[in-house]
Amino acid sequence: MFKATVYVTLRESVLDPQGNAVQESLHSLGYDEVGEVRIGKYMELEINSDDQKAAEERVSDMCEKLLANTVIEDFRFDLNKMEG
Amino acid sequence: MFKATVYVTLRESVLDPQGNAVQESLHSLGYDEVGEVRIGKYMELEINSDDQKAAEERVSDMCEKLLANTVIEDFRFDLNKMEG
Amino acid sequence: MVQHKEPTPEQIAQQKVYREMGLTDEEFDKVIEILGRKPNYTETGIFSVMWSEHCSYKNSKVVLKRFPTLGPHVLQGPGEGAGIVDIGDNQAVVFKIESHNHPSAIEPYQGAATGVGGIIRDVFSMGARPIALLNSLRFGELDNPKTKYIFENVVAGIAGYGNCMGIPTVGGEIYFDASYEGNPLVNAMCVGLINHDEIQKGVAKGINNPVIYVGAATGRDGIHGATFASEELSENSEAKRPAVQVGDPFMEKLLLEATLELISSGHVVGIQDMGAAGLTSSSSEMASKAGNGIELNLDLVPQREKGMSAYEMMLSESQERMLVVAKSGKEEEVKKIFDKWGLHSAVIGRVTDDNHLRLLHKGEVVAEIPADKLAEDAPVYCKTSKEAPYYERFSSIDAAAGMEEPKEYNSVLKQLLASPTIASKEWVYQQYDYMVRTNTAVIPGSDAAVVAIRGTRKALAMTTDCNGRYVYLDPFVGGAIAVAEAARNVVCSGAEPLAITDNLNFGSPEKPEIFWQFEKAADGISEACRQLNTPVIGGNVSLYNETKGEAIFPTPTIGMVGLMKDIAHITTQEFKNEGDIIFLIGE
Amino acid sequence: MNFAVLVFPGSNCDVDMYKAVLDTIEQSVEYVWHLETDLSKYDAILVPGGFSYGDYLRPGAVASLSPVMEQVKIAAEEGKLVLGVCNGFQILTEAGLLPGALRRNQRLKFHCDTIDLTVENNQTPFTLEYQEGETIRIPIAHGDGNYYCDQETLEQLEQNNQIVFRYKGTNPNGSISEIAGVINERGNVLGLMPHPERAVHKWLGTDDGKRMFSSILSYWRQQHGTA
Ligand SMILES: Nc1ncnc2c1ncn2[C@@H]1O[C@H](COP(=O)(O)OP(=O)(O)O)[C@@H](O)[C@H]1O
Repeated sequence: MFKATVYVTLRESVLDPQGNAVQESLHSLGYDEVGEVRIGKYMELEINSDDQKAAEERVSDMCEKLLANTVIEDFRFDLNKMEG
Repeated sequence: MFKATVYVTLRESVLDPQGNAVQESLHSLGYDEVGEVRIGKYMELEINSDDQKAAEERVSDMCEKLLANTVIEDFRFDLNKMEG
Repeated sequence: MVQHKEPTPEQIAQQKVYREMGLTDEEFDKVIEILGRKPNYTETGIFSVMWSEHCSYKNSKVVLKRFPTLGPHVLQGPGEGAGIVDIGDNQAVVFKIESHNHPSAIEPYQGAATGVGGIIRDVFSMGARPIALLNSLRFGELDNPKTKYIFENVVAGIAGYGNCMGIPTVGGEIYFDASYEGNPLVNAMCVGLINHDEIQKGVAKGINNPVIYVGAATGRDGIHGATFASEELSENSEAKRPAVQVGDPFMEKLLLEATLELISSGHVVGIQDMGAAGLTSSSSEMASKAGNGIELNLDLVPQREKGMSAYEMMLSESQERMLVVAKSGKEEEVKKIFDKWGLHSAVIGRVTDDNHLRLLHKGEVVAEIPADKLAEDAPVYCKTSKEAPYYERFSSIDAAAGMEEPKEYNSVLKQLLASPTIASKEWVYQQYDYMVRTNTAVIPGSDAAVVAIRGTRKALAMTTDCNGRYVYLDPFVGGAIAVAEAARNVVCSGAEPLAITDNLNFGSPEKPEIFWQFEKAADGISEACRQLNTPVIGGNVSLYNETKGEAIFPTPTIGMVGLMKDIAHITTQEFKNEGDIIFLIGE
Repeated sequence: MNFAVLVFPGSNCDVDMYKAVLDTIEQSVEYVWHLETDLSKYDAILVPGGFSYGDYLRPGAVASLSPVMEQVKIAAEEGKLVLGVCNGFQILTEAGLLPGALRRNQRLKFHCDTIDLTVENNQTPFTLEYQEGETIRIPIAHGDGNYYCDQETLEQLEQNNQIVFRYKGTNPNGSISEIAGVINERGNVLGLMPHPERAVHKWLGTDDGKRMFSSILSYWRQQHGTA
């Protein structure tokens, strides 16, 4: 059993309207030290598998196919063995 | 200059309809090994500050005030020095 | 960041760099003739976008000329952001339809969303308050998972943008057919209301008036992909790939409110949306229409990314931006309005008297082009037209031959009703906020939507229609049928048709049979419009809709608006009471 | 009676709320920009629907920190009436003026429809002209209307009769206990996802929302002895 932690972020040059709105709001609250804000997704998946190598490949596939929209997003992930 | 990486996740007791939907789609794509899926937010903030301790407190404040809704969400964050 | 080197004018000419940007050898020669010298990289890029089919209508102009565009109520025909028709009491209705087919094929959510955003800007840049949105969608068959993905995300994108803007999406149509597989159609229509004295135009009048950039900052979004393919690859290339445009409906909502506030302030001389080819088309068209020139200092353009070149800024298709020409001396007042709404605004140049579009960047003149030649002198082509062979073949087929009369009509009916094209579209329109602004008197699901005009007894009925299969089988008749269907929908709702906007979605005009479809369909539309007294007040052309060499069904979508004198005249399509008599009218 | 309709960047049902006040009870109503720091001249504050700040981060989150919301809190403490509809409800929960939170709809899609609601509590200033247990038809239009609160809070809400409206029939968004609208303990701050301001003319499909506005006016007149 593994836990996959997937990070999906907008590609660098892609506009992040949400990040901009949050940045401005933080400024208006007085957090002037805040520079660029980028907002992405964070996912945790339980993977029932014994084979780390194989699991990695499968998770990578899932990201390509569903979890990230590779036209505008990048992804990366970690895979960790779970106790239990 | 620091980079704050903020993770916001739904509290465990709160149902995650988005996570469920993703899990179902993954199953229908044949990824039967996927167990529970939880979806959260991942944010990167540039923090213009020299003082790690102070920056940490400020980011924690930002999370409490805006970045997470503690009625339904938990948060945690890392703060790393940036080059440049 | 590694700065990429632009080719010199000599290299552009010798290595035919312009071809990758879409200019032909003849077109490039014409550019040299206009300039009296070889164009530099930025200038070549500017000509290539302005002379693209999308901006210049070089392949379709000859056909569009045949449309009837005049009428006693027409206040603005084709040529501005949107057309305008008088509806009495000093009020007028503004509307236009536009396609975002190719962007939606690449990234369906954002493609559809930015399509909606673009057409809304076309309407409010005229000074009108947008009151309703419609759409017309085509997809492949739903049994393909990729098609399903595109379908779901296009719908979500339309909903996401329109709902956030607070403009009700009140109508539309959807067909599923294999011919659209890989090349979906996403046409969005916006309807607005305006008082006669508030009508704005995209003109740069008044020498020395300030040219003001408003809205979102410019990034490297949607810059013509072809030029990147040929660029020297560096480790930064990946990140610099032309980025898909991402819509920000929140920004656009602010831009809408700020723009309407600005217009009512009376400080504006001219205003135009930065749509396709952003700064390039807005500045050159505004200058050309006024017979003036424009000088822009690109250093002053609000920028989202670092190190942008003049070429990139001029070709960027970043969304939610507009170009305003204001009265000289009113710069501060204009800025105040945009500040209030939290939007960028920057004086980036002046109107000049020398008819040139002149661009300065980092202290140098980086482009100097006669504005009228750029905007008006695009080449015009009359492609070869040839009747499609299938047309003859089909006309000689006896359609009824060999068809068996079904024994049991119930199951046939059920089968028909279950087909996605005919089935209820509730799943789709429940995702649209069709009620916001509380004027929607007839919601989606009837013939035409009806939107009440507050403060009057009047209402507007609106619809989009086209049956591509009919147009394929007989382009002339099919084109006419599309107009007639729209008119029937408007009339059945209790309104009188006023005018139409059209979105001509076809395959490649380089193919004589496709051009024949295009021409004939336009003739059919024209004929129907003449008969019904509904002039064409604007529209859009989308060509090259093909996958693997196969064209879509020719799909000239008609958007029609009708006027209802009294909202009490509303009729909806459901059977009302038991015992009511049912008539069948027509042949 | 003086009504304020708050306007945040991205509000879009502000106009509808404004029109509804005029069309149903013909009282004085003004738009109030989110930077305003004085609400003293208003008797009731309406927080309209829309997409304040684009719904970015979480619906209502950014708006709940606007300067005007400080004033709304003060007004609420003074016992003035505060009504939040749709995004307005989200703003009020984010601001802590109402318990709970609104999550993405169960089916993850924006949902626009006209649905049945049960009036659970007609003893509030906002509902006194409805019958208890009455079914009314009111439009909904939201993507994040899935009400959540923890078990303890839910029990409190039940005990204090703070659940004012419930969805009848199918639950459109997955809200716990079919909750469509809740009121604060004191009974002067109401939030609901459905849009009463869209239900004020028969030609709009239903006018069942009218009585919310007339209830507010009746209540105010009772309080001020002008009835
Ligand atoms: N199929 C058409 N029928 C009528 N008018 C058209 C058609 N296609 C384009 N036009 C008109 O040509 C002008 C330029 O169109 P377009 O470049 O799409 O404008 P914009 O840049 O504002 O989107 C517009 O006024 C438009 O209404």
